[in-house]
Amino acid sequence: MEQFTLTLPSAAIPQNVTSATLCGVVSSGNLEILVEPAATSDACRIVVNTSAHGFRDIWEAVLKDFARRHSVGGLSLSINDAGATPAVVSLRLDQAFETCRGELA
Amino acid sequence: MNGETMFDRLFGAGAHALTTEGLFLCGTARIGAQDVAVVGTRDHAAIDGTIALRIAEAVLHVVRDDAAGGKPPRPIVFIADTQGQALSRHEELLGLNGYFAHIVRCVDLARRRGHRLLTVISGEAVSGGFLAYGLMADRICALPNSQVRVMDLRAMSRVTKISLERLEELAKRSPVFAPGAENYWRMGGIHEIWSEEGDWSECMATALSHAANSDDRAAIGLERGGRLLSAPTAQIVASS
Amino acid sequence: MNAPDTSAKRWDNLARNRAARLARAERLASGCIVPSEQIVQLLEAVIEPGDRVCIEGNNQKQADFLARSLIKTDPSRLRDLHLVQSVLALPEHIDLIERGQVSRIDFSFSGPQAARLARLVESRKITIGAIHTYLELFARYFVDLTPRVALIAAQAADREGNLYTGPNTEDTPAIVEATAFKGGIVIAQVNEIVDKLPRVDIPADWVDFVVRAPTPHYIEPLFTRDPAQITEIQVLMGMIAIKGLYAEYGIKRLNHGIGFDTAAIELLLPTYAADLGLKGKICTHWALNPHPTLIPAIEAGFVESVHSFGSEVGMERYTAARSDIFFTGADGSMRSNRAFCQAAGHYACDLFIGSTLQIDLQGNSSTATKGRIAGFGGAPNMGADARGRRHASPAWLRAGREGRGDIAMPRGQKLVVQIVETFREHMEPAFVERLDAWDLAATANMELPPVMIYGEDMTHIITEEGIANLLLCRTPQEREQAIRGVAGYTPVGMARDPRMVENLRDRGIIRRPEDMGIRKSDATRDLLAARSVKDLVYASGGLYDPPRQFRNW
Amino acid sequence: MNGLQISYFEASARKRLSELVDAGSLVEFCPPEMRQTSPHLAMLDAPLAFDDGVVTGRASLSGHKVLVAAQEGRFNGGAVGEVHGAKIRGLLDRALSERPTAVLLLIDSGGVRLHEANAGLIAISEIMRAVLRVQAAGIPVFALVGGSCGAFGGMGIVTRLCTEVVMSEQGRLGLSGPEVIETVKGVEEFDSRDRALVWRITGGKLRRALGEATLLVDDLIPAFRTAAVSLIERYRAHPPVPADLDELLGVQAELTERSARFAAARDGREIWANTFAEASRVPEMTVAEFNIQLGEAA
Repeated sequence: MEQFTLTLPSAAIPQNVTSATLCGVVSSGNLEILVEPAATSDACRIVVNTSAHGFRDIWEAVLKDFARRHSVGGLSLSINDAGATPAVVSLRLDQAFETCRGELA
Repeated sequence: MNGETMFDRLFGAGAHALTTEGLFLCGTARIGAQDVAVVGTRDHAAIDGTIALRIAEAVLHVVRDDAAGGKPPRPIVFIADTQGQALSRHEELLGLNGYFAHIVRCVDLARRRGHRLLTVISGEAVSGGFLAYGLMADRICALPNSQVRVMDLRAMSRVTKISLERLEELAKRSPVFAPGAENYWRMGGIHEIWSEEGDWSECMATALSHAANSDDRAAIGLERGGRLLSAPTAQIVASS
Repeated sequence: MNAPDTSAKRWDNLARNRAARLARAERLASGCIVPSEQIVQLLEAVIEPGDRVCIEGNNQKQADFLARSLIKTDPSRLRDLHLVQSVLALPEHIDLIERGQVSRIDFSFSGPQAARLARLVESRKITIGAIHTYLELFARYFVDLTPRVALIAAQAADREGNLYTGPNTEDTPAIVEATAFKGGIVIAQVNEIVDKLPRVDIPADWVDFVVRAPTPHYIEPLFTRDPAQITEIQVLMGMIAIKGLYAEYGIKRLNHGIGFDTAAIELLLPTYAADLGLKGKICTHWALNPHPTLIPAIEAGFVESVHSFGSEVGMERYTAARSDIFFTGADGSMRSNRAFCQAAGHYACDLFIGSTLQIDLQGNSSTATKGRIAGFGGAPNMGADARGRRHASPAWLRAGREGRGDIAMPRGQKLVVQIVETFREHMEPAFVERLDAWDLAATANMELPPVMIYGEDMTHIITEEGIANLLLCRTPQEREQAIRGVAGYTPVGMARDPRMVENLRDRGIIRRPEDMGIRKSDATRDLLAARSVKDLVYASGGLYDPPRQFRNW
Repeated sequence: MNGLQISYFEASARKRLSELVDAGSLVEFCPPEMRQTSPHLAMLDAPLAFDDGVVTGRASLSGHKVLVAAQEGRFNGGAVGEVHGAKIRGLLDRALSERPTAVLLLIDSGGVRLHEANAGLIAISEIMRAVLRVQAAGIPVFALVGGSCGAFGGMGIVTRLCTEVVMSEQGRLGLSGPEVIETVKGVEEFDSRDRALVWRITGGKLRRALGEATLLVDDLIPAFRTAAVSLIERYRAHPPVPADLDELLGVQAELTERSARFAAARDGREIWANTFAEASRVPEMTVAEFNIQLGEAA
């Protein structure tokens, strides 16, 4: 497994997130994302644990785009990945974000 | 060791009257002054529907006979020697898992009726065959050199795509996946491993006196350091 | 005026040669029927060295018994053959080359034998004339590649030699027409010989010999896609195709390539597209094999007409019971025809959509990979603008306006769309700076790199990132950035100019799902009208009978 | 959106649970944010799941308090490891003190997790004993089987220990997986790639015909919910009592009879032929039609 942590600047999520949500399943070509509240409101902290080695640059690009696309400051994301393609990762990130907002709405 | 010699050592010469029927065996024996019933399999039996029904029936008959005779419930000693469940399309079709579940219910009935339950692993104890009755007892003991496992490392290496060398290396540190009665002992799945030199009938008597009808295996696994997360995790879910 | 000198030049050499061949074969047949154990002698009797031979077969039915028999012939007698046929897909086709009986091949597709073929070409055991499209090869049957002997496959024959080819008629009419009317010999393998055929697909006087094959001819269920294997990403891309393209242009007449991406679109029609109010407005007329995944759309009343290249295993009863939709004979069974359907796909459809392995920065796309000479079958005909087209439709006209601007001579354009996830399995990027086809062309001594769809024909690319509309690009630079702009996190995509891509997005050349009002989180498999092959059977009212390998019940 | 209803087979464990119980009522025990993951998978450098592949919690179902566990079949085949097994066992222990109306086990598992096989085997035997304890306390335990991994290995035994078993026709129940049998005994014994055969040996319609599954439902989460609610209502009026001698002697006789009657059977068709006039049509029947015909035969 390869592990790394990124802290990405992002606008603060408008709502107050208090509970955790989990999205996705760890299976071949798939991943799970645990979204939790974090202390820093102007950044999103993301821990990635992936079975696919050597794709850190792609992960960083995908996650940076995500942090730019949505206001996710104040969230902490923990990812368990079993070799998902960037398309699946992006889709799951958006789903995790929408689920997390949906639970608040 | 042939069966006769083993039973002589377990119960004392002349203190057992066992009959075998293929790979199934049952009968009565004495542990000290105590009459016990004996049920089990031999020669690494693959447990199929037929053997499963014989085991279940034997347990039911002990329960029935003791109740009918107004006698105190006798302990039941399970002799476990199984390579696992029979692998066959026919057995699967008929629902071998259901036959095993039936044994488990019968064993549970015996427990609820006050029969103390003791397992002696005498050869191999593997997977489903072991689950069906051996692992259901109150006290589980292994004779020296008995084999206990789910899958050997070679097969595990094929399935998990982890190299055999690495598995062998890791098995030195962790009891959780490699075959061995010792590993099961550390995790609380086996209460005692007897020594070759020991007096097995004495061991039997002691084990029987320790047979309690609560399931304390997770706590033992924690105490012995082989299963550190089971008891705490169950506790979190049970009482958080 | 002198009388013509008939002795100097004869004009019936083909006919006399044909008669000589038939005479040699006479003792082997009773009427036109040849016993299967005589077939090798028959082939040796009627085929001559240097002949152009066509062994019928496609990606569906195969004249497999005749192919197996051909490799039992004496290589010293049957040699120097020129194979002119749609596919080299059976091992026997390649065996024949390895036995030294073939000197030249002209074909369209080699699929499963692509690697073996590449090795033979590299070791110079064989010369490839060209790798054609199906339609192109059929056309050359009538110009300079007419078969001398055609070995074809039919479902049944009667005792006179009339043939029933039924739902899997496929290439047979084109092959027989060319061969029979140019002095050639036609030999048919059939699954059964009957007293009365359901209908006559090929008349007896176009057929010379009929042999009953010991086993029925093989048919590959190539167009069956198990809905269980469609991914969420394919659902998302299907939604993009329907809302961003089909609805936008009002695509009514179309062809779908094979694959899970297009299967997803088919299964979204009765659900997602219906919810968008598109029933009757899109996807009414098809040039398409009877895809099982089209069943729910047909049942929902989306589809008015389907003409097919071939059939599909297990769809026989369904197509027969839906004769309003499929082309069926008076006997009730479907008839396919690859040549006509290819023409229909080329000239009468407004859109082709399919998948590929690689797309370059000019929009050229190819499924060719190193070490494999595969060809593309019919895709290049579908995936090319029909420059001869003269009839208008709103979709065609709009594409033409987008591509040419308003100032040019009014003319339409076909929509040619590639739909790909940016990374394939094992993280292989679908977008590349340079196609593998170039290397293949170099190692295999090919005059042309094997390109499936040329960039100049490609109008749109759909990926999970959105749609790139190449019609609206005005410079090569814009085109390149539009492609990079939907290439995701592949190296090609990461090398995009972000400002230019944003500019293209502002101009609607690149459209993201959110620009089209598509919520990515709606892209779930629950949107599919069938999630399993069994769902398809239920949707068909029990008429669809899937082949064994697709059954899990 | 006008798609199909939500498939139980395809849904994740969390999705199944959230759609099965009353909306918003699920309270999870040992939730993912506790990160009670498997150190043994980590040791073997295999991917982890924050919930170790099983969701455990309390919820209400049609207003009744239930304890629930749902295995995630897509994570390591729903296989039972130390933590995974301990969560299910802990839930059953909790039932003894919390006394819910029922415990629901959404089983989707190939059995023991090979990466921690010894721990898994012991854990399953602990779950077996715990299921029996809960039933002895008068609380029914219902197994729901309709996921991609079915219920195999030790979890196949656990399923048959439950008070009632609800299956979909896609659900599979057995002991040894077909791949294992094929590997050891050869393809002639069991061709694991013949999916129709595998289904006829292990699938929901066979298990229902044998009476092992007590209800057969469509592959839809609401269908499972309806079944679970009906069982809860039934058992609320008549709580389960532990099997007594006579009952088990009855089961003994029943299984003995089954073994004798089908002594040579190797295909589900032979079982169906016993009950259905048109056994060959059984695979094609809808669940409703199957249930009607089964009811008429009984």
